[in-house]
This record gives sequence, structure tokens and C-alpha cells, in this order.
Amino acid sequence: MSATTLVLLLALAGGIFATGFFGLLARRAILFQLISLEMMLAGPALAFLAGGAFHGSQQGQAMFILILILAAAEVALGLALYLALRRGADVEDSDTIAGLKH
Amino acid sequence: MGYDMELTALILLPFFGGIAALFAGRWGRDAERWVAILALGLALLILISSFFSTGDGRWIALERYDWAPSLGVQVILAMDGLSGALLVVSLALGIVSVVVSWKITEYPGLLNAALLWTVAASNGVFLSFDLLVFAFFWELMLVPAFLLISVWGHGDREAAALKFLVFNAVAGLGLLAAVFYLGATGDRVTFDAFEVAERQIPHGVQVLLLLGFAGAFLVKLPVPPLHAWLPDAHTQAPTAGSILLAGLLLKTGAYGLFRFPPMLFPEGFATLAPFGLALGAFGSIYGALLACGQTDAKRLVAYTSVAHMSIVLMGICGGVYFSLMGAGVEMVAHAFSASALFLLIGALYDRTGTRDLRELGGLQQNAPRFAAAFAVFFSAALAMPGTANFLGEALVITGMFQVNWIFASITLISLVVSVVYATRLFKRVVFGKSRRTEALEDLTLREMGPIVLLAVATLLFGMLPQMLMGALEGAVEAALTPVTVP
Amino acid sequence: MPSFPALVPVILLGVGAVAAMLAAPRLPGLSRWIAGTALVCASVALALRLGAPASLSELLADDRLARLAGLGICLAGLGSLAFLRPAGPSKEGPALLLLATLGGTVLAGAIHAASLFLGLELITLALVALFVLPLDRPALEAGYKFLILGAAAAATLLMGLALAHAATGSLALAALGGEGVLLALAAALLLAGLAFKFALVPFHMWTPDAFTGAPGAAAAFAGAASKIAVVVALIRLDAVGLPEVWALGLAAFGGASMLLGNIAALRQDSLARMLGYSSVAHAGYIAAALGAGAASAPAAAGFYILAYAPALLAALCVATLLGRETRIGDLRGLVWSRPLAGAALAVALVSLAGLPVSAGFFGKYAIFSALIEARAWLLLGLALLGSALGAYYYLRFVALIFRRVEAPAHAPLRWTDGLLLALATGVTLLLGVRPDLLLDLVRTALG
Amino acid sequence: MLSPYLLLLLVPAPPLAVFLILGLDPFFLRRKAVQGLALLGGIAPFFAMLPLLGLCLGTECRGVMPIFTLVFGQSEVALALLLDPMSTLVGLTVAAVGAMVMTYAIDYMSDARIADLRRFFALMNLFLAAMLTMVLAGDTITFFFGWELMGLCSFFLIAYNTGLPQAVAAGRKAFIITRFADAFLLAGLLLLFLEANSVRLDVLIPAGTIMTEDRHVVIALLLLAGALGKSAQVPFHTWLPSAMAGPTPVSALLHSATMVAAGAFMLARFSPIVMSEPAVQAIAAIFGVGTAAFGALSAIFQADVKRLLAYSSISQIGFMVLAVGLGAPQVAIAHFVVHAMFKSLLFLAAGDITHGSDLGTSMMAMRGALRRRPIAFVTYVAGASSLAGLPFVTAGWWSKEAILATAWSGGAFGILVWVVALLTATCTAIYAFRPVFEALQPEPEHLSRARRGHAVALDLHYRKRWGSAFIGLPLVMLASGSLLGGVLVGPIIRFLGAEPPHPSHLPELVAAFAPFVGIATAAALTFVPSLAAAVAGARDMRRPTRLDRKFQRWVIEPYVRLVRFLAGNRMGARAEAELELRHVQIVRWLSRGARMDGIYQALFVRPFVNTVRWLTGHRGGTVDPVGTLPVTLAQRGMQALVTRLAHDRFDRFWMRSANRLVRLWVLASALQTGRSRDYALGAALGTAALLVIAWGTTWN
Repeated sequence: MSATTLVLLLALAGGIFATGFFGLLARRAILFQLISLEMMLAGPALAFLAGGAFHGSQQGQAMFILILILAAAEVALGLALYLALRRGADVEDSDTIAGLKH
Repeated sequence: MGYDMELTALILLPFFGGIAALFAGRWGRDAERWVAILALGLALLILISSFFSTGDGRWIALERYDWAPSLGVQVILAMDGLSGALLVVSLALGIVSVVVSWKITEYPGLLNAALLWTVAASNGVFLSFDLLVFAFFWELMLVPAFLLISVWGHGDREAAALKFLVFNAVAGLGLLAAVFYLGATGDRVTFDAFEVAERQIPHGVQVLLLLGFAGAFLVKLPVPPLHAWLPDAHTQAPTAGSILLAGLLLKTGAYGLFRFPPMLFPEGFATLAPFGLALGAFGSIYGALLACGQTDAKRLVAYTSVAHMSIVLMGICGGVYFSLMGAGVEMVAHAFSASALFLLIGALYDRTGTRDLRELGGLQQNAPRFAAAFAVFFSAALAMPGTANFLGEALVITGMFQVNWIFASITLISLVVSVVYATRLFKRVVFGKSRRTEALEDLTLREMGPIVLLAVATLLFGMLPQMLMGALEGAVEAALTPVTVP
Repeated sequence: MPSFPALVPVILLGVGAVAAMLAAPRLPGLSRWIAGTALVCASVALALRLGAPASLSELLADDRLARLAGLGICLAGLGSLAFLRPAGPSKEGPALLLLATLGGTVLAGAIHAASLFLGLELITLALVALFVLPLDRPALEAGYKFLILGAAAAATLLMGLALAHAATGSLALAALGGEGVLLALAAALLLAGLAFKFALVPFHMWTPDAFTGAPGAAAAFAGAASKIAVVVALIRLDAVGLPEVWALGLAAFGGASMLLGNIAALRQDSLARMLGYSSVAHAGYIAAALGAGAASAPAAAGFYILAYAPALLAALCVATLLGRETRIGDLRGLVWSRPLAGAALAVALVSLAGLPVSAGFFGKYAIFSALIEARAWLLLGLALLGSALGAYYYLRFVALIFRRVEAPAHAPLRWTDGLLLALATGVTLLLGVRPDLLLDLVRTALG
Repeated sequence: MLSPYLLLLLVPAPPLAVFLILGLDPFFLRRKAVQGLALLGGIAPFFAMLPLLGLCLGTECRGVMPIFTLVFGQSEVALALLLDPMSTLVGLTVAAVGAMVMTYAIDYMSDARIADLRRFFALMNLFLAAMLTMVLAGDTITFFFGWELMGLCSFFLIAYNTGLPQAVAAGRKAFIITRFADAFLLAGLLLLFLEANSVRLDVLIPAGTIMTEDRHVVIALLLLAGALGKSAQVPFHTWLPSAMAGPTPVSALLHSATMVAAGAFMLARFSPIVMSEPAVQAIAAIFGVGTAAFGALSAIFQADVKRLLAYSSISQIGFMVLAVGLGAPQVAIAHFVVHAMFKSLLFLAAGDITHGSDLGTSMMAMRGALRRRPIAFVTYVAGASSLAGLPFVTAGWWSKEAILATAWSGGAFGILVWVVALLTATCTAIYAFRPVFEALQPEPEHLSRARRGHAVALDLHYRKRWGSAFIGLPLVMLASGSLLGGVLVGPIIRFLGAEPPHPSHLPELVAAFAPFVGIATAAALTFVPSLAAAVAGARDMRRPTRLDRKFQRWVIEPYVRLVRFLAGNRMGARAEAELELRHVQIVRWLSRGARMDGIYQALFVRPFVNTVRWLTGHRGGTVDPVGTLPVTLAQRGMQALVTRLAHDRFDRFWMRSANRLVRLWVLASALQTGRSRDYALGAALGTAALLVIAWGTTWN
């Protein structure tokens, strides 16, 4: 793997990360915010793989697995929260849950 | 120098006395008050005895031991004539305030504890020569005084207490920043004032540091425009609170200005002194004029304190022998006369329930002893010769004549205006007729005690000032920095 | 492999967490006891090994700093456990607390990307669960916001670590120092991730809502214990010599936090929300000191956060005692109706304001001296302004506590709350009189 | 060996002791004991002064009794009492008059409450002690101590009956004005101290004379201003007439004989400094003679006996200041001694005659005095003649003659001053004898019935103790002093170390003739009905005179008709009223401007009455610009300043800045919108900013 491909892959990872972050800002639905969170985590995963491949060490893949674990945990928590919120009142988008302010 | 623990006792005795008073409620009916008086009396005895021990010329007593070596903080307690006199005032007024608040029934334990802690902290300020310890006690003074005003005060006491605390705490930050700077920039981390005094601090930095120090002292002094907290604090404070506030806390500001600027930043002080003089001059007129316009008796006396302490500021910034000596004498004299006036107005408030001058009057008819006491401190308020106030102000004016005639004439104007507000207060309270003071019972013996004590002190230092002025000699010599006013 | 004793606290916490989790559904009392004993044993283990020689491994550094920080975190965790009310159906509170403490101890010793990331995320996820524990609307809302921002921060942190890994090929934090655009970007993203957990200004928005919505104990843990861990992480990263953006960013965010945190807290009527904003401000003081980069900054930061923790714990304990939404009015005459709670809250607020005879006074001394030593005049100015504002809004509450009012005596405190309040006040006052006890400890820890 | 001058301490000590005993009242004394003690305190100084006089006449009359010395810095402050001819003489006079007034007061104040009585006599004794300390002071500090304590005592004594608002206001006005002047004196004394680096008079005064030019003038002027204030000279004189609200013994002792003349004594004491500067000397003389003339003119038209005597005091002290201004302090002291005697006599006699009448102390109350209080009336006549200065037979003549002689021998300026002084002497005679002639008239019917009915008990009280010793004795002794004292004036001046002036015969003859002219005019003013009406009307500004009516017919009506004609009767009612109002204002403006009605009025009476109306300080609507102007200006200025400053400017400034901070808080807390998307936006912005900084820092 040559340096230019590494840079390209890192740029791609950065792009995925950025779109995920933008998704978090733009979309109001709770579900979609959770999805964009997952995308944000996908960015670093790719970056780690690219780094690992470039340096020929397995450390990148180890970190990739850790990221997967984290993503799974977050989704679980997110969905649990979503269900708890919906059971209370049919709360669809995140703007309605803005009781705590100022 | 191997000295025993006299000076530390002066601080710790009232402090632990306070703690004892806090829990003394269970032993007897007035146990807290007797514990408080015992602690203060003992401290006064130790103080008097230390006067007779031969100091090393400059200092009557000096103690030095480590407190937090890693922080570079050691406790250096030194006492000379000036701090000795102010300590006597502090302990005496402590006892007076305990006696005065004998009748207060709400939480007597905490009340006496707060009184003692204020005295302890002030003693700490008057004695400590380690800058961080000085700043520590300086800020510590606020907490018990705040308690006194906010718990036992009258009217909307929270706002007044909060204003007092925020004003002084914020100003204290300036002092803290300057002290930390001094500590950090030395060759080794130390706050020893004597070492800092030897250090060569560049002129510009000296001015900045002096502004930090002066900020805290001028707010406590109170000199306009930083005096906004005093009238509210005084009107809402209980009598004992007002006595400690006027007699003690104001003096710590003056003591700070007297002691540290000439010692630590001589050049900085020389450049800023003319501004101090101008500020003092403005303050003495502004305070006096405002006093004339007040309808609340305590507020009137509060503004008189602003005027008198501005004169003390002028005395200190004058830098010549007479003005400094005058400032020292005025400090002590004002402590006595202001606290006596507050005591009387407090006693009147307890009896008639009002401090509004428009409703008071007729004391001469119904309570001659009350009127006599008012007359004595009325004459002290307008600096009648024979009282210590006159001696202080005459010395300051003599000093001002040496420095600059304009400032001397301004002080004289302030003296004249003092007659206007003093007679106004006296006329409204003593002369005339008022149905509120119809069945007024005269001063009881318990109230006469402190008043006689303060009256004797004012007249004694006024007629035979040799003792007081001799004591102040050392401090005045150290603070002499003749100022050239453009 | 680091020596076995080094791992004892981590193991204890892990096993404790699992046991507490198992005991939670049917025997909630037992799970609290298990959690309590696990925390106490871990603290004792850490305390005993404070003096032991340092040893280094790939993932975790078992040096004196890590042990002191671990001890701090465990004690803070114990403090939060003391006033963790079993609320509603879910009883897993103690277990989650143990998990969070475990995360904190790992983070305190992290010198490798993986342990840093694992520690941080363990705290975040455990806290999200803790926030949501009461399952009522405000708690859910606080939990959701914490989750969203926490996950975003985690992703940012990972992106930073990934870039660093790509640039240097090694995951050790020591390798982060160096020249190059990639490493600078990595440092920036790393700071963003940590700044969220440390509640510095642009990332602080979750803190006020968390303090108001979440249960007091969870907010206390987030405000005190997790911040101790993050401060240690920042100190370790500081030692690495990261690119210039790190110091600049820290100083900038610190200054902004000091300003906005204090101003926003000025007229807050709810005690918890005011404490939220003020915790942003205190994070600002520490970040500014670290950002300024003086030699004495790490010691100052360490002392400050260890002095801040007991005060925050005591304040939040009293806040939860007085009910969920404690407005300033409810404090009227507190010292007369509940003497211990009132006195503890007063001492805590005085310490937060930095007035004498309290740890806060010497905390302020340490931070100001660090700023002066680094000649950071603007930051010093902001710090002065900040503590001036602080003097107002803390003492605004204190003014009411001592108000003279005939309030009926309340139900006696639970012994755990009483113990926590007494200990916290005692520590604050003791440090106010003898600050060098803690300062020497921190200085030796930093070597 | 006990120095003989120890006696000096003994002079002020007894009244001070009595003050302490009566003030603190440790023994709860009864009425008799209080009166006895007060009398003791009043008389003791006189008997203590006698041996000192003997000592002074015998041996060389100069001795110092040091009290204590105070060392601070390099200067040394030695407080002491001084015995020299001037202090002995003035001390003796003060002690004598004090004793007389104290005995008089025992009876005069006998109907007061015991508490008030105790307070009154305590303060009178304190005053006596203060005056004696000031007179015998050997250094500036004791001098100023006595000087100020007198001011304080006068404040308390004027406001003796605390219920009466005018008395309290008068006391306060007196105290503020004198304190204002004392500030000048304090400045002068402190500057002298800085010059001579010592407070002892014998060191200070020579040092004062050899000072540099400009400082010398300033200090001299300051001392002069201080003296003018205390002695109620022209710019500061308004407090004395209103101070008459105090009881008669107070007016007799303080506001006529001793305290008010202290200013002249101070000028005499510091005369080497004040008089070594020709310019200041001239100013003092001008102020002296000006005040004398003003006082005399105002006194003529007073309706109240005590106010008349008050203005007379102002005028007589003007003479003393004139004497010092002419360079003859010894003559001033001689006049001080004589004036003290006859002026206190006049007050005491007038007080006794008008005591208890419901007309207060107005002229009407004097009527029928010969029948009611013969002793008082006879002694009053003696005092009045001494005041007027009947030649050769009264003491007043000798001292006033000495002053006129010094003026005559003072060169061209002296002659001018002599003329004015002579005119003043005639006016003095006029006002001196107006009350006498008033008293000769029979008491009006309705008054005598009211008096007899209401005051029967009182009269009995007096009848019973006809001419009780306490009232009679002081009056007789003072009367004999003011008549026979003349023979002492010459020796007094020689005793003080100067030669009594010998004027040539012509001025002495004219001066001798002046009192008789005055007495004749006084008789005319009292008995000629038109003149009496003019004098009575002099104070009433509101009475329209004949001129107003003529003016109304010849000028105002045509003006109104013209305006109505021009407007063509189209004016509405409102315009009509408007016009009416405007022309009334025109009448008032014009009438004040040019009051000329009839040649006779225009030439003689009208200007005479006008000048007087302009000059008199009487409260009845006539403005005494010279006196009340500065005071009213000061009052209005203070009032404006005080009301504008009543609420503290800086306090409001701090509160406004606090509010501005709260508005900032509202802004800051609005940032916290509560929506998680906004929080994420904040985080995104933060990360973006960091990335930009990171990228930026790696450029170079």
C-alpha cells in the first residue's frame, strides 16, 4: 500500500466521519440521529484499517474490532432510549425533548 | 528570635472562644456570652502584658514559624505601636459588641461565635506580615461579618449582606492576584513581607501591584466611588454588627494602607499618592454632603464614616510626619466615636422601633442620660477640641498644609460640613418633641458601661494623647515617604 | 504484563460490577453493599500501593499519578454511591456506578490509545445508563443528550487516534508528539473528544441539563470523578509535548469556559443548574492553567480538581436531599432546619467561591500562581473576573441559608448522606487550613 | 517651691468641677443644692482672680504655668496658662460679669424643672470655665480648646428650651456660622504653628511678625476672619439677633459681655501679627467701623428690646475691632471691660422688666417699668446712659472717647473714621434711650389688666421678695461699675502698657455733644406720633403708600385702556385676566423701584426709612441683605447640593452596572436552547475551529 492510497483512504474516512456528523446536526428524528452516529464511527474504523494496512501491523484491525463493540453498545443504548421515550409520549423527533433549557 | 506564643494567642483565643461559644448554649442561660467575654478579656490581658515585654526597638513582639513550607507560606506575626493600638481597639470593641447584643435571643451561640471570629480575623490582619496569611485573614474577615448582617440584621438584610460580601470579595481578588504575583516572581516562592520589601521591583510593576493592594484597601476603607456597600451594610446590620463594622473592619483598610504600600512599593506609592490625596479630598466632601441629606440615622453616621476615613486616606497619602500621625490618631478616634454613635442609635432603635430622623426627637425631655451621651459623641463627631477626633483631624490638616494648601482647605471644608450634619442629627434626635419617645426609659446601667468606656477613651486620647502618639511613633517613622504634589 | 498487584483494583471493580449486576434484580440492598465494599477495597488497595515503585506496561501505566487519581475516583464514586437513591423500577444503579469507576481507573492509567478510548467510553456509556435510571422525562432527555454528544465525541476521539496511528504507526500516546499536519489534526480531534468529557465551552451544553435532569449522584460522578480521570489524561498528554494546537486550544476553551460558565450561572435560581454551569467554569480554570503551560500547572490542576470534588459532592448531595427541583427559595433558613446539610452546603459553596478557610481558597492560589508563572495575563484577567462573578452567585445561595426562619425540623438524614456531608466538609475545611497535605501528595505523584 | 502661678489653674477649675458634678449628677442633688453649687462655681473664679491681680500689680506681671508638654517628631508642643496684664484684666472682667449673671440667673431661672435647671447651670459653668481657659491660655491649643468649647456651650444654651423650634434653629445657626469662621482661625493657628514650630504664644507671636510677606498677609487675614465670625461682625452677624431666643442670663453673659467679645480679645492678643501688616490693619478698621455703623442703624428700628441690645453688642464690638484696627489694642480691651459691664446690666435689667409678660421682650412689654420694677428701670437708665456715653459721668464715655481720640490722631484715614464713629455714637444714643422713653409711657389698659390678672401670682412672688437680693444686687453693682468705671479707663490702658490718647479739645467737645443730640432724637422718635408711626411702619413692606395710589391712577389705568383699545375689545376673558395679572405685576415692580410720594416724604423721611428698612435685620419682611444674604445663599446652596446628592450617585452606578451584567446573563443562558441538535452544532463548531487552528499552526 503506497502513501497516496493511504491519504486517499484517510480522506474517504474523513468524508464518512463528516457526513455522519452533519447527519447528526441536520436530521431531527431520533432514529436517524442514531444512524448518523453509526456512520461517524465507521469513519475512524476505515481509517484504522487503512493505517494498519499501510504499516503492516494488526493493531489497526484490533482497534477496528473495539470500534465495532462500541458501535454496538451505543446502538443498544440508543434504541433502548428511543423505546423509553416513545412509551412515555409519542416522541418522534429530538426537538420535542427540549424540556431542560436556559 | 525565640518569642513565646503571645501573638498567636491573640488570634487563636478569640477563634477557639468562638467555637466554644457555639456549643456553650447547653451549660447555662447566658453561657455563650460569658465564654465570649472570658476569651476576649484573656486576649486583652495577654495583649497588655505583651506591651510591657521589651521588644527589639522596632517591634514590640515578633513570632515566626512555618505553616505550609511547600507553598512557601510561613506565619510571621509582628506587633508595633500601630497594630498594638488597633488590637486594643479590636478587643475592646469585641467586648462592647458582646455586651451590647446581650438581649438578642435568636441563636445566641452563633451570634457570639460570629462576633469572636470577626475579632479573631481582624487581629490576624493587624498582626500578620506574611502576605498570603494577610490575604487569608483579609478575606476571612468577610465571612463572620456577612453572617452578622445577614442573620441578625433588620430590613432586607440579605441584599445588604450580599452587597457587602461581593464588593469586598471582588476587591479582595485584586489583593490576592498581587500577593500571588509577589509570591511567584521572587527568587524562591515566599510571601515574607520583609523579604519582599528588600526585593527590587521595577517601577511599572510596583504601580500595578499597588493598584491591586489599594483596590482592596480602598473598598474596605470605604472611599467613594467604592463605598456603595457601607450605607446599606450599616443600616441593615444589628448594633453589634455596626460597631464591629465601623470600629474594626474600616480600620483594617486604613491599617493596610498605612503599613504595606510604603513598605513594599515605595516608588509606586510616591507616584500614586497624589491620586490618593485627590480621592480622599473628594471623598471627605462627598461623604459629608451625603450625610447631610440622609433621613435614616444609621445611614447618616455611615456616611460620616466615609468622610472621616477619606480624611485618614489623605493623611496616609500625605506622607509627611504630621499627616501620618494624624491618620493614625483619627483611625483610633473614629473607631471609638463611630461605634458609640451606632450603639446609641441602636439602643434608640430597640426602644422606639425606628431610625427615621423625622420621627425621632424629644430625648432631652424624657431621657437626660441618653441626651448627655449623645452630646459627648455629637461633639466627637464634629471634632470638638478635647476629643481625639479633633487631634487626628488637626494633625492631618497641619500635614496637608505642608503638602498642599488646596487639600488642607478641602479638609477644613469637610470639617465645617461635619457641623451641619452633626447638628442635624443632634437636633432631630435630642431636641424637639416626638410622641414616639414619650414613655422612653433611659439608658440602663448595662448600656451605660460601654458608652462610658468609649467616652473616657475618646476624651482621654483627646486630652492626653502622649500615650497613643508615642505608640504610633514607630509605625509613622516607617511609613514616611514625602510626596511631591504637582 | 504489569505486576498483579497493579491490576487488583481494576479486577476488584470488575468483579464487583458483575456481582452487583447479578444481585440487582432481586436483592437491591445487597447490590448496594457489594458495590460499597468493592469501592472500599479498591480504594484501600490503591492507597496501600501509593508508595510502591512505578511500573509501566503497554496499555496501562501503574505510576503514583495513576494510583492517586484512581484513589480519588474511587472515593468520589463511593461518595456518589452514598446518595444514589434507588429510584423507580431499575435497581442497577450501584453496578453502573462500579462500571463507571472502573472506566475512570483505566483512563487514569491509560498511556495507550486503546486503554484511553476504552476507559473514556466505559465512563460515558455507564453514565448514560445512570442518567436514565429514574426513567422519567427529564432523566431520559438528559441521558439522550449525553448519549448523542458522547457518541459524537467518541467518534471524534477515535478519528484523532486513527489519524495519529496512520501517521506514526504506533498506538502509544507517547508517539502523538511530533511535527506534521496529520499529527496536528490528530491532536485537535483528540482535544475535541476530551473537551466534551471535561465539559469545556463549545462541548459543555450537556452539563447543565445533566445536572438538572439526571439523578444527583450520576451528575456528581460526571462532575467530579470523571473529571479527575480526564485531568489525569490531559496531564499525561501534556507531558507528551503535543503540537501547538493542543495548548492553544486548551487555553482558548479554558478562557471561554471561565467567562461563559460564570456569566451563565449568575442568576440561576435552581441550585443544581447553577452547579452545572459552575462546573463548566471550574473546568475552564483547570484548562486555562494547563493551556498556559507553566511548570506548576499540572500540580495546580491536580490540586484544584481534588479540592473541587468534595465540595461538588456535598453540594449535590444536599440538592438531592431537598428534592428534585431545589430553587433558591427552598434554601431559606436551611442551616436552622437541617444543621448538618445547611452547614455542609454553606462550606461547599464558600469553597467553590474560593473564600478562605476552604480548599477552594488554596485551589485559587494554585491556579492563579500557575497563570502568573506562565505570564498568561489575559487568562489571569478572565480568571479574576470569573471568580469575581463566582463570588456573587455562590454567596447568593449562602445568603439565604442563614436566613432567620422558624422552619420545622425535617426527617433525620440517612446515615450515608450524613457521613458523606461530614467527611466532605471536614476535608474541605482541613485543606483550607493545611493545604500542603494534598499539595505535597500531588507534587510527589507528578514526580 | 509651688510657683505662684498655680493659682492660674485654680481659676477655671471650680466651674469645670461644678459642670462635672451637675452634668453627671452622681449625688442626685435637690433644687437648692443645684442652685448653691452653681452660684459657688460662678463666684469662685472671681475670688481666685483677685490674688492674681494683686500678684500682677505687685511684682512683674508675666508668668507661665505649664500644664504638660507633648513631644512628637522634631516639634515640641507645650500647653500652658499665661498670666499677663491683658489676661488678668479680661479674666477679672469675665469672672466678675459671670458671677453677677450667675446670681441673677439663680432667681431668674427659679421656675424651671430640676433637670433643666441642672442642665442650664452645668452649661453656664462649663461656659465660664471655657471662657476663662481661653482668656488665660498661654498657647494656641488651649486657646482654641476654650474658643471652640464656648461655641459648643452657646449652641446648647441658645437651644435651652428644646421644645421651641426657633430656639433650636437659632442655636444651630449660631453654631454653624461660628464653626465656619473658626475653620479660618484653625487654619491660621496651624499655619502659625508650622511657622514657629511651637504653640507657645510668647514664641509664636514674635515668630509671626518676622514671617515672609505673602504668608504673613494670609495668616493675618485668616485670624481676622476667625475673630469677625465669633464676634458677629458684619458678614457673619445674623446669628446674634436670632440667638436672643435663648434665656436672658445666657444673652447677658454669652451674647453680650464675654463670648461675643472674645473675637476682639483674640485680635488684641494676636495684634502684633495682625497689626504689623498695614493692609490688614485698614481692613480691620473698615470692618470695625462699618459694623458699628450698621449695628447702630439697625438697632434704632428694632421692635424687640433684646434684639435691639443684640445689635448694640454688634455695634460696640465693631468699636473694639476699630480700636484694634487703629493700632490701639489696649483701648479696645478697656472698651471690652466697660462694655461687658453696661451691656450685661442692660440685658439683665431688660430681662427683669419683661420677665413673665406674655409679650415676650418686645418694646411694649417695657412700658410702665418705673412703677413695676423701679430698681431694674433705674439701673437700666444708668446702663443706657453709659452705652450712650454721657460725658464725664459714665464709663462708656471714657472708653468711647479713647477710641474716638485714637481715631482722631490716626491721620487722614483716622479723621474719616472719626466722623463715621461720631455718627454711630449719636445713633447709639438714639437706640440706647428708645427703650427708656418707651418704659416711661404708661402701660396700655388692656395689657395691664391682662398682666395684673394673669401675673398676679407672679407679682406677688416679686412683691413678696421686693427687689430680691439675687436680682437687685447684680443690677446695682453693675450699674455702679458702668457709672464709676470711667475713672478706671485711664489706669487700665496704662496698666496694659500704653498711653491713653489725649485728643485736642474740639473733637472732644463735639463728641461730648453727640449723646445729647441722640437722646433728643430718641425722645422725638418715641413721643412725636408721626415719627413714631414712621418708625413703626419702617418695617412693614406690604403697606401701600400714597405714591402707589397716585401711580395706579396716572399710569396703570391709561395703559390698560390703551391696550384694550388697540385690541379692539376682541380680547377673550382669559386674555382679559392675563392682562389684569400682568399690569398688577407692573405696579408691584414699579412701586418697588421708585417710591416717591410727595416732596417732603421724598427728601427726608422716605430715604431715611428706606435705608433703614434695607439695613435692619428685622424678620418682618424687610430683607437685611448684608446679613442674611450670605446665610440664605449658603443655605440654598447646601439645600440644592444635598437634595441632589441625597441618593448616592455611585451606589446607583454600581446597581446599573449590576443590571447590565444580568442582561448579559439572559443572553448567555439563552444559548442553552435545550435541543440536542444545537448542542451537536456547538460540538461541531468547536471541532471545526480546532481543525482550522491545527491546520493553521502547521503552516510555517
